[in-house]
Amino acid sequence: MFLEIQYINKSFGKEQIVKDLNFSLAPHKTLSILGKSGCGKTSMLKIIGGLLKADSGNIILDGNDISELEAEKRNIVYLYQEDLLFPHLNVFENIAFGLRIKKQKEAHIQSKVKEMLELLELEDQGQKMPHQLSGGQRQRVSFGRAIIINPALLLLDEPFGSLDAGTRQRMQQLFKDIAHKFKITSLFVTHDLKEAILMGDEIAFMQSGKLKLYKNKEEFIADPSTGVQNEIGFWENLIPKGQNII
Amino acid sequence: MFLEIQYINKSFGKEQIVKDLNFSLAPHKTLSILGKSGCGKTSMLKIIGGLLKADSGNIILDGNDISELEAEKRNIVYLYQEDLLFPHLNVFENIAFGLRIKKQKEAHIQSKVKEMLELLELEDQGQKMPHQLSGGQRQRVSFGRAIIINPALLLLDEPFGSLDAGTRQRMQQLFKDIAHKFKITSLFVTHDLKEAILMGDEIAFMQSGKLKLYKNKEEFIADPSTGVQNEIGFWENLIPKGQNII
Amino acid sequence: MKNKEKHIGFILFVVFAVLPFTLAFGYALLYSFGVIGIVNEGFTLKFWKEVFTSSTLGVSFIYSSVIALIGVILSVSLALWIVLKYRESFGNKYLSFIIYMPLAVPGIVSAFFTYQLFAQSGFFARLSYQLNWIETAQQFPDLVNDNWAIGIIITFISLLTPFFILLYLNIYKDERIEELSQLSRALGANKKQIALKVSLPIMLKKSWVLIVLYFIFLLGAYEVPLILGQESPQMLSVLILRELKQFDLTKISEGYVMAVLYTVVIMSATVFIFSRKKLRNNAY
Amino acid sequence: MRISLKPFFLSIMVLLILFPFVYLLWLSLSADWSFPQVMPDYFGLKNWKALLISETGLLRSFFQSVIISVSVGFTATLSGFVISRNIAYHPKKNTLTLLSYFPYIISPVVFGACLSYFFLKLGIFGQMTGVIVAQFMISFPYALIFFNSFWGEKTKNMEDLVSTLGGNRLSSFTKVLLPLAKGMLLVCFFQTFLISWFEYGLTSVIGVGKVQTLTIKVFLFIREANYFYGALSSCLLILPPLVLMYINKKYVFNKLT
Amino acid sequence: EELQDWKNASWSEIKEEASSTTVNFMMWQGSPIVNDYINNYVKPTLKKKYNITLNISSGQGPEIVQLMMGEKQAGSEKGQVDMVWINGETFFQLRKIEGLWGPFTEKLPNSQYIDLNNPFIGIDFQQEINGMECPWGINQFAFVYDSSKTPDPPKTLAELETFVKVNPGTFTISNDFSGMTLLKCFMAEMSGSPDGLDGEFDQQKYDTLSAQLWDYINRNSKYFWKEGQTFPKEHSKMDQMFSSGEILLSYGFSEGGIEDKVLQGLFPKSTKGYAWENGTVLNSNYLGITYNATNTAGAMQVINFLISPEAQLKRAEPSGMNANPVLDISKLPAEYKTQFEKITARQYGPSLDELSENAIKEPAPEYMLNIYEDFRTYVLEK
Ligand SMILES: Nc1ncnc2c1ncn2[C@@H]1O[C@H](COP(=O)(O)OP(=O)(O)OP(=O)(O)O)[C@@H](O)[C@H]1O
Ligand SMILES: Nc1ncnc2c1ncn2[C@@H]1O[C@H](COP(=O)(O)OP(=O)(O)OP(=O)(O)O)[C@@H](O)[C@H]1O
Ligand SMILES: NCCCCNCCCN
Ligand SMILES: [Mg+2]
Ligand SMILES: [Mg+2]
Repeated sequence: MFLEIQYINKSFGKEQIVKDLNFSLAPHKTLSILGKSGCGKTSMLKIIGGLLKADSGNIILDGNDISELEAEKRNIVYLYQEDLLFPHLNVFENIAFGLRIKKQKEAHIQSKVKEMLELLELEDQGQKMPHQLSGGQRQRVSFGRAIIINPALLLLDEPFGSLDAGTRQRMQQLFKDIAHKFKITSLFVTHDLKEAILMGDEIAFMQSGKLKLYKNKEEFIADPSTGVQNEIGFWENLIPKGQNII
Repeated sequence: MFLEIQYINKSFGKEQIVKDLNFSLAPHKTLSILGKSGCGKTSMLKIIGGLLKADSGNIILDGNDISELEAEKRNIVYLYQEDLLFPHLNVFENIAFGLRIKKQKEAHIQSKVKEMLELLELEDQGQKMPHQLSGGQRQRVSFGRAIIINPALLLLDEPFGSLDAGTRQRMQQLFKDIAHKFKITSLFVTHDLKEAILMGDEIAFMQSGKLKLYKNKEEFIADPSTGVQNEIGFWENLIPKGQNII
Repeated sequence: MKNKEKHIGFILFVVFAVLPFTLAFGYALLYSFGVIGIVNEGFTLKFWKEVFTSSTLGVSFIYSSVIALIGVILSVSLALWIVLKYRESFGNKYLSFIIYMPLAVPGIVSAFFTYQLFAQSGFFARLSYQLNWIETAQQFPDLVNDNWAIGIIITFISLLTPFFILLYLNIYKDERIEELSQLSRALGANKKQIALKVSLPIMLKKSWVLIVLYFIFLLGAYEVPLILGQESPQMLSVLILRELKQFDLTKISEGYVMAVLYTVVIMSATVFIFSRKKLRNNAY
Repeated sequence: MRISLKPFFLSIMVLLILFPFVYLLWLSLSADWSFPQVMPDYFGLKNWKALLISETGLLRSFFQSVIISVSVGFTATLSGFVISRNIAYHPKKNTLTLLSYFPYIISPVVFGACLSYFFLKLGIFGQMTGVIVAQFMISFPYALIFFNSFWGEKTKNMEDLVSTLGGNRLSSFTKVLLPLAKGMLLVCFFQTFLISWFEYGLTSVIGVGKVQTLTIKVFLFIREANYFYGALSSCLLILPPLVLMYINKKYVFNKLT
Repeated sequence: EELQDWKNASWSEIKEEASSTTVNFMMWQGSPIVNDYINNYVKPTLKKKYNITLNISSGQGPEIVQLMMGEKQAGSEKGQVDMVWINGETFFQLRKIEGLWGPFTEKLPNSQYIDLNNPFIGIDFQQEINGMECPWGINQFAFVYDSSKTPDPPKTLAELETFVKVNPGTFTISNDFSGMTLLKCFMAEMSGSPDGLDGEFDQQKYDTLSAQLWDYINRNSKYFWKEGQTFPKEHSKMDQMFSSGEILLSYGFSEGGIEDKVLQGLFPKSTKGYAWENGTVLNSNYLGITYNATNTAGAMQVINFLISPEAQLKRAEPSGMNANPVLDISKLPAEYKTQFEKITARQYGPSLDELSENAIKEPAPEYMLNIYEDFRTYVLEK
């Protein structure tokens, strides 16, 4: 498999935050991860991204053991819950950041960033500063900045948590398109049932540090503990009697 | 009707924020109000609460025209989007605030606040300071503080906007119980379709300053512009073929 | 690699922030026991006994504390009053710069200015003379180098009030007191109740650490009491320096006893503040 | 209708604030001004000319003060910024912060008196270097405490972000952290500059009267009862902070307190 | 070079070594005219004549002693200052800690013009100077009053007692060497004669007399300035108060320092100076070289210049410092003799000659040190 996580454990003091984490993911796939607040999702992503040291366990990416590698050498980008744009750089420079770090040629940077801006439908926004953008636009810049450096793996931590319903829907679509186009492999953490179902090729559920992967979506939907059944019940009940919508 | 809003208009500069607001609400009922960000929901609530002056129009509460009354004399409580607790007072004193302002007897205050704490399932939290509480707990204190003074009308501005799904669900239930027990009349602003349906006896939709009231829930559900149909479609599709859940 | 860098930072911290203080304290301690010092003859408790049997240090401590306390309380009250009453006016472009101007005036100049205005031959005394309120300079009330430290307190107030005004303007904004006031109105509170039960307590609670810190600063103030104080009693820093720089070389160690005691007191005060609240961004 | 006292009160306040500035300037332009006159006999540029031509050394003091304060402000701000990061992320953060409060709150003049032996030992007593080092010792803790709040969750996340985007520690400092902290750096510089610029007691102890900064001059003039020169040097002392404040207006006003 | 034995060097060697160097001079900077003399005459002239840069740092008495002590303790070979302006108790203390370098006075060519046998010059607070400090100035302590306001100023302790009762709030004692010298004069008067305090320090005598002194001060202090609740720290403040009429009776060294202040317009033209009936202190002040001076040769050159007829003449100008030369005019070359004689007599202040019959010698330094300490204990902190 492309990504293999083997027996990762992590404790803060006495509290074990991540327990025997074990899973693998095929390339170009997205794994949705659901779970209550505080169950350890962020900690897990940070360990994989190299921002937090695990107590034990291995991370194999594309056949290489990267467990001991520093974050900047892993080629994994971690995207925060809030869109963390560099406030002192404009949109263009925010997206170009990773390329500049890698000291790429100016002409190359110009063309790649412009392409990315187009893809994100931000052609005219290149010169704006982050605070002049709407939430959705900020989130798109944040995506572009991550994807432009072609990371092997993308870690998304509730990327749409702070967006309103409409924007959120559009962003979900955009992400699916981009993920497909760039053949991105990613872990997608979310609180939202619907989003998890929509975004993931596979779905997992985390509970007090333990991650449970479902074989397929059907198994996930059928599991009453996920809350999908409740949700279906609620909406079905709204259908006026005797009326059939589908 | 208990609350009657007549021809209220409000502009900021040239922009008209609230347009010809006209509706009424029976006592002990909750009106859910949906609407996009920036459409004028908060402004409307603040006008009713006396925190913002309308350009024209009348507000009749329980038969009295309160349009010219000051906020502190209207007996209407406006609850902010974020839970705004007094940072220098503990939970008990936050809830007791309105009673102390009214200079009620100490014994009376003690018993009423204790009762309220119990109702909010915060019996043991009375001595904690606001920053020591979780989001849900803070929201509950904020409710208790408003309800304890027996307001004629409660204005709720996205009260659960910042809570996670589980907490949100529990808070919705709690609010329904309390509203019933205290016979509360309220306007309930939310972004969330499901919440609007759950909480409201009636439902309204606001769009660029104009408020549209639905005759009943059925009409609301049937209106394709509300998005309810979409939602129903999504969840119905998840039901594995040939399986009947209900 | 990463660790090395971490250690260098830590070592620099120790060298620049911890070491000087430790050395100074250690030196004063050894000197106070007569262990070092050119005219000293080895370990002795006599300097400590001497300081404890004389009332000079105690009197100075009380005197300094009272002055610092009055200075801080008056400054804070004035600032609170101005902010609560005239808050909106500070939005004005000119006023918002003018209000910062006093921060450009150092204590030594402020003290000098107070002296120029309030001395018995100062500006106000001259005005009073011209207005025939007084006939001789001696008739002008004693306001500098005086018994009640009025000059010192006036200067402290002029130094601290602008600072506290700015602080409270910011707290007002950060703590969203405007919104809390609105909420209080909705809960039935009138203006006075809002001020007394909401705005004031929140501002005081948010600023008490700073108030205590400023009290400690005033306790150790030097230039202002040096210029405006009297010869006895003197404020702590002035007293300690006088003892350290005195003619009688055999008594210099008593100055170090006082320095040690003063340092221990303010260290304890800091530890106390820390135990009550995590100090974060309180460097002002 | 009640009459509003507000405009009246505000005018008084503005006058109260501006009065010292005007009065000191006026005093610096005066001479021969004995009691009980309200106006001086001489009013003109005499004192200011003396500043430029005489050997009082005022101009020299001015430039010496500028060099000292800029050095102190600059080194304290930069080192404070970098080192406060180590403190903020240190497991014993609270203890370390407490330790940095001690040199910050102690009376500088007492601190200096107890330290002078070591300055003598190092051979920097009575030297400009010594004064810079001494003033650094009280402004550096200030800078540490000042930047404490910069290194929060959000900044940590920024740093993490830079490293997942492939940047090392150096690039995270130069490309993100320093630009991010620009406003705070300016304010911290302003404040540490002022600590140094206003410092009297410590400077007089460590400088043994040899390093005559402007504050030392002001005090000398006050002591010899030469109030006109006192006012003149006070003006010189107030001017640079005012200018700095005006230039930094945007940042200072938002972040100072 | 640094280890050069300057005590045995010839003056031309010293002169050569001193050229193009910097000399650090620590002095009391409490008087505008002294500062003006140093800043606007001495500094530029030294620069021009010898290419010596003179750096002034501010400090006197205890500050100098503390600095030298500190340097001794730290084993500092290279001192912060090369020369100091001292007398009396400071000389005594510096000798005690061996902080002075010397003897050197007689090495200075210009010392030939000084009469070191004059007890007011060769003896500093009852101590033989022995070449360890070089006389620079001589002056008498005098009382100052405005003859238009106070036609009949007090001349004895008894008269002063009456005076303060009639004019309450117009007299005070500065807590510095001027005030302490005043107290020494008082104490001498209590001893019964101008030379009552002569000789080595006598603890018993001090105890008796000081008890009387503090009793005198304390029983009258309620009639002092600010009712004796507080006393000025600096003598310069008293000048300001005298000029504004806050106080009626002042005093000071340099025969009261009247001349220049009247000329400046600070004091009224009716200001006069006089000595007490029992006498006031006449003393000299001196220049010393520190034990660890980095520029001993330079310091000697500067001191030699400061006692040159030229510099002393400038120092004597009525429009300037108006100070008495420490030189014996009769020993000077003829041209200077006439120039010194040409200097017009003082218009306002008394001359040294007028006062000299009421001159008393400085008592031993311990009197000064004890009075300082006890004035604080028995008066300030009472
Ligand atoms: N640095 C730390 N030190 C100690 N405990 C920590 C630390 N970071 C996280 N924790 C704890 O670890 C647990 C898991 O935190 P984590 O942030 O991974 O949860 P999460 O699933 O991402 O929650 P959310 O959905 O709210 O973001 C929490 O109980 C948290 O308090
Ligand atoms: N004080 C004001 N001055 C000028 N414009 C204002 C002011 N308050 C609100 N507005 C504008 O009025 C419009 C409606 O604001 P309002 O806060 O009522 O929207 P909302 O429906 O509550 O939005 P949200 O769902 O984001 O809270 C917005 O365009 C807003 O920018
Ligand atoms: N105690 C040492 C003082 C030295 C200076 N004396 C000043 C005398 C003024 N002419
Ligand atoms: Mg998380
Ligand atoms: Mg709103």
